[in-house]
Amino acid sequence: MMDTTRRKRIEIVVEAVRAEQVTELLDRLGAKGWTMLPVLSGRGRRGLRRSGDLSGVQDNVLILCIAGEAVVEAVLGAREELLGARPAIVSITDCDVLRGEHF
Amino acid sequence: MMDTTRRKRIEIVVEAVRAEQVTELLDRLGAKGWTMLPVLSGRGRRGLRRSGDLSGVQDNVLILCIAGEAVVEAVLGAREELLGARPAIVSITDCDVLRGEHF
Amino acid sequence: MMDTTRRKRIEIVVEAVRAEQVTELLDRLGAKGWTMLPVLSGRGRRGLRRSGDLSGVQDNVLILCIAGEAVVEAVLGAREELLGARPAIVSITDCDVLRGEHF
Amino acid sequence: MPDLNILLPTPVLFFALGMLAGALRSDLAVPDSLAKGLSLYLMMAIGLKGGAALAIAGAGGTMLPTLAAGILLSLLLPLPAYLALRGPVGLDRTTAGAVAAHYGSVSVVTFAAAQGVLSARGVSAEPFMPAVLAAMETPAIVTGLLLARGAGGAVFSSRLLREVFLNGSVVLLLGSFLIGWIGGAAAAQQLAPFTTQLWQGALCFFLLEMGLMASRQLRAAGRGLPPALIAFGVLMPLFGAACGLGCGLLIGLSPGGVALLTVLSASASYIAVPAAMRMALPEADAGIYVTLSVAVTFPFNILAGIPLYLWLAGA
Amino acid sequence: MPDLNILLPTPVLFFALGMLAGALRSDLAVPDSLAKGLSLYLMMAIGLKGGAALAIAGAGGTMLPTLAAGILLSLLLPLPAYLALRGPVGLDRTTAGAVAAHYGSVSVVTFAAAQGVLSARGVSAEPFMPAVLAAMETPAIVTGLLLARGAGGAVFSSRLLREVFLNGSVVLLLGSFLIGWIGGAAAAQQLAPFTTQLWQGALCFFLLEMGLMASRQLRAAGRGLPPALIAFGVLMPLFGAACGLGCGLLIGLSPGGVALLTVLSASASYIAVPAAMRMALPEADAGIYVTLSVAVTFPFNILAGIPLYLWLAGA
Amino acid sequence: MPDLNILLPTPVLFFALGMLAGALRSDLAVPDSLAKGLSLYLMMAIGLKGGAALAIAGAGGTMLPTLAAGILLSLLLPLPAYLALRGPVGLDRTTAGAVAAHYGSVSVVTFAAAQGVLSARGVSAEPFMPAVLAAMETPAIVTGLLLARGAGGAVFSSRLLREVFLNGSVVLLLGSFLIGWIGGAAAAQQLAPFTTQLWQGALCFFLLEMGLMASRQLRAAGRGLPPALIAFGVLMPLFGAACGLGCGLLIGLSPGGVALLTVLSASASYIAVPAAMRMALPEADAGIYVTLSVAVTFPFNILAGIPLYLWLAGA
Ligand SMILES: Nc1ncnc2c1ncn2[C@@H]1O[C@H](COP(=O)(O)O)[C@@H](O)[C@H]1O
Ligand SMILES: Nc1ncnc2c1ncn2[C@@H]1O[C@H](COP(=O)(O)O)[C@@H](O)[C@H]1O
Ligand SMILES: Nc1ncnc2c1ncn2[C@@H]1O[C@H](COP(=O)(O)O)[C@@H](O)[C@H]1O
Ligand code: NA
Ligand code: NA
Ligand code: NA
Repeated sequence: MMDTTRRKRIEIVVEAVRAEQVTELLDRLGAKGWTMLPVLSGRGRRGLRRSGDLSGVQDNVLILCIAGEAVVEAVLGAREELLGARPAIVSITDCDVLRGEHF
Repeated sequence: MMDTTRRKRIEIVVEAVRAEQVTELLDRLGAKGWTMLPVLSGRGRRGLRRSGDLSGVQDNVLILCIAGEAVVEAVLGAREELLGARPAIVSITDCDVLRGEHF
Repeated sequence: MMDTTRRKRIEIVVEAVRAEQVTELLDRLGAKGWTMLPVLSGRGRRGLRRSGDLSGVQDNVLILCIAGEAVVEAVLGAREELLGARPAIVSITDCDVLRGEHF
Repeated sequence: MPDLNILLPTPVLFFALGMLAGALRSDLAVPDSLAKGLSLYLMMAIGLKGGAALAIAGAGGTMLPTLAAGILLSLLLPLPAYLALRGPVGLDRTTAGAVAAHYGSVSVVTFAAAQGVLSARGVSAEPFMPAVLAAMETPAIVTGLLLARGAGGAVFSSRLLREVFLNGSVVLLLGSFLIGWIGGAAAAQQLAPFTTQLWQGALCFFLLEMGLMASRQLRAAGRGLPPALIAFGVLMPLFGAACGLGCGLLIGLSPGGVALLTVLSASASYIAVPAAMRMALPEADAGIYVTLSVAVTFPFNILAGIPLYLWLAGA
Repeated sequence: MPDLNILLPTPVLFFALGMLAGALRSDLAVPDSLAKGLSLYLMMAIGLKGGAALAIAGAGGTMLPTLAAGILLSLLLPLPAYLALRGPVGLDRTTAGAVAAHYGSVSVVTFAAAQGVLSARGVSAEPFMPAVLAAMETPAIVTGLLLARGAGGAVFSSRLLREVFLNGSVVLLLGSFLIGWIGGAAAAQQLAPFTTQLWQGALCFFLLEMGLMASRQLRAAGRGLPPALIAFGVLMPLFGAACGLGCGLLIGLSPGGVALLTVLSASASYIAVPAAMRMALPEADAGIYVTLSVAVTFPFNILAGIPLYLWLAGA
Repeated sequence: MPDLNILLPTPVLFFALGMLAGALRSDLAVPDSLAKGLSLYLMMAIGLKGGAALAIAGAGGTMLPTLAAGILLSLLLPLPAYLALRGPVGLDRTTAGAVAAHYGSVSVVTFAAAQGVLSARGVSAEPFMPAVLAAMETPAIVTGLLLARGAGGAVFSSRLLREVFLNGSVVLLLGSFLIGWIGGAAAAQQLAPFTTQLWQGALCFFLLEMGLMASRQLRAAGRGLPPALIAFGVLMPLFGAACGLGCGLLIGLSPGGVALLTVLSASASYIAVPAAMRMALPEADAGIYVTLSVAVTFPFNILAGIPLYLWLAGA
């Protein structure tokens, strides 16, 4: 495809209370940016999580970070800090981006 | 990539009123988890759908399910139950995940 | 995979105030549909953007459009209109869809 | 200017403002969650006030006949609606059944707006009318489904039965009515600032949003709304009103009560029935019933219908 | 029916309605943002009213002892809770510490519901009780963490300290209390329509949502809640209540004040403490403490506890 | 303590509480949809009260001159602002034009806070001031765009014209004003619990959120706000206030009216103008104008400006 650059999409579903820690980690590892989306509900090993209770402890968010190989390797390297024993999932997909110099 | 496992991302955009049926189907077909995201609006064959009317019948959601080949095949096999004649789209993408044993 | 068709996922993160312009562009370029998701916050070259201020100027949205090669090429061709000097990112991923004739 | 105020009640003017702002494509918008909250508030307040009034004043002999009439109207009004939609309008069977169900059922905000006008004019009505409102919400769904699907086969899944009988609007209306009745005069007085004093303002706010929503629906429908359908959306409420008026007069309700029964029969559901139809009749075209109910019949009733119905009822 | 109204206060009936609707799987739902807004409103109103009352009536000699008692109760009640959770209930150390913290801390809405009942009965209480409420929110977190982690090592990160001491509930309660105190009688009168007249209605609305939420939590927990845990969720509030009652009587509070201190000691946090525990003890099972607090102890206190505690306190 | 209450009005204290909580990074947060709803409420209530007051009291000879003065102030104040921003502050042309537009336009909440203080002091003002508020919202946008782009070329797309003239704030303010005027005394009385009694409480709630928002903006801006810009954000309101004060005295408004015109001229838009600028001048730096308006000028006006302007106006 013309004018596009190959990058990776990192998509992380994580508890809202830990979201800031994750974005700080991404910043620290050299990511040029990220986008955070709200999540309504989810199911995983820890059962059902439904967003919206008053304490906010059941809320999840989805964090999308498009980045180059180097950042992806750094994120994989920090998997312990990222995941620990916490509820969270991480997936990585190939993609092509416009304005590749920004990622 | 080190320590990652190849899996598939199934992403389904479906009416909110039918979302629970879809997640129950995924559970039944052996998916280990899913995540549901809110949708603001969408356009498809049935024209524009804008979330937020009082009855909720125009609301869509996006359901993300990361799973292995077996579940993906089962989901494709259940396409009639999943889609029927209803407004909905399904896309499947390759991805790499951390903690592959969880999917 | 049985019964699926190869298509492309175009995912655009863009300011909410410009979202309608983007969907109109997609409609004009022949996309058969799109889905718009809310964004909580994001970071990019212009620093942090947090949704929810009263004027709405900091709100972002994510627009997902699944389409065939022709539309993707048209979108890439319209990159100036799409991006200009504005805050926005565009990524394109391969995917397989059910009911391929709809995209 | 008390006369102008009665001709053009403030909440109705806010509805018109909303429709106008929407038509001109202003960016005025009420957050969805606020609109949902206001609609819950209206149901709570209607129920509480009605229940307390019933506890204070007693039912009188007209309560049971009126409830029965309401249920019958809800069950039967979908029949003529279905005939008109199949014949002159020419809808497919499923969509016709779905639309018909909306017109047997009722609209809480139309009821609320009529109550607002009555109370501004100092006209009282039977206290049990909110119970009639709740009773009329769901019977029409049964008729609509039978029309759409025929009597053979399993018409009602358990999921659907829940949707119908435990629909949020019905539960909240009936629950609040019962709570108001238990609380009686003492609770009514304690809750008056919430149920009575806030009422007009909340109604204004909500009707502003309904006006915006009606405009939005109209625009989204675009050219998709044929004239025959629009005619149905205006004539069917008039037909329903005539039936409701007749029943009210036969039963011997007060002018306020006749007016409210007329308004209920004329109104069309836009919360409970669309949700049930979406679940039970996925093949029916939701664009048609949502648009018709929210963007044609609701504005017609608010702007032209209520004054007419109240005048006919002598209220 | 004033007697029925006192036996079954309207807000409590709305809680029951919410639980019932949830149990029957009705689709009745209050938007999340509205529930959050109502909870902020309750804290503002509680704080403002208390502060103004303090400015008007003065503290009297019992304020400092009551504050001290509240802080001690919050610090110490987690100890017996922890022992019960480790022993008979058999939770792991971390989760036991996290759950214990909830029971030292307090629930704003339980306090609000009790205040509502008192004011409906015309019973007054010491004006500084909202300050006691705020003071009891966080000490329990310290004890819970020490129990879960032991005293060695860095128990408190700076992020956690912020979570604990600048928790939104605490800041809003104390801030409103101070603002109410500064404003005094003049501000109290200006704000009365907001803080006092709206109060009962907002409480009804919020308790409806709390009932729905409790049902939702119960269902999500499914079979995950062993009987021993449920027993703890009912017995621990009774134990807390006994301690609070004793302290209130020793200090010599008015019957209303004794009742409120009893209610505070019996109640368990569902906003401030879960948030802090999620941050500080990620290994603890959030499903357990959220469900226990929202779906067992809260309903027990609202439906059975408050009448009992008020009766014991002679209020 | 009536004196303390006048020196430190309750809503202002809630603003300070919000700023403080934000600065200390408390997790206190008001849901976005609630903040939007409160801002709609304030506009409805301001409009309704003003319109009804106009219907009751009549315009008097000063209405037209004041409207004209307001429009002129809105059109002209961006000029000195632009010169200062280009010269001493050193912004690029586009961003300078965008920022300048904010300072010709007005802030609804600053106006509301000033009204709250006036009414707490028992000082009345001309009833048409809400119409002046609405009239001043948008003319500044025209000037700002001309400054940023020059007169050549198509300055106004149709999308932009809609944004400017049908901006939600303007439509709601003017619409409510008109509706209040039509409704007159009767409607005013019916709506008083909503527009008047709730007013102070809603203002407190909203200013709490504005304080949190100001802190959030300040933090997001980080080191991005040079001292010259901060100085502009404090001095420009003083300059605007002087112009507004002069006009008000020349026209011969009452002290309350002079105060409000002064406040309007001193205030900067944070809803209508940012939205229009984002659309019309995408190259302008939104971070600068949003932060300056919400996090510098708004707090300055609320905490220091309003008392000063009211004192200058003798109100
Ligand atoms: N297979 C999956 N596909 C998509 N989302 C998942 C999956 N598994 C878990 N999640 C999401 O990740 C969150 C945490 O999962 P867990 O750590 O397994 O409890 C869940 O609440 C879901 O939102
Ligand atoms: N090509 C597409 N790309 C992304 N989303 C789509 C596309 N087509 C449809 N959708 C979404 O799927 C929903 C149902 O589509 P449809 O069944 O075509 O009416 C729409 O409301 C959109 O949200
Ligand atoms: N590398 C990235 N990954 C994911 N989202 C991004 C990335 N960079 C920017 N964004 C999003 O795109 C928006 C605009 O970015 P920018 O144009 O760089 O300011 C940001 O507010 C983010 O939401
Ligand atoms: Na009807
Ligand atoms: Na306790
Ligand atoms: Na100004």
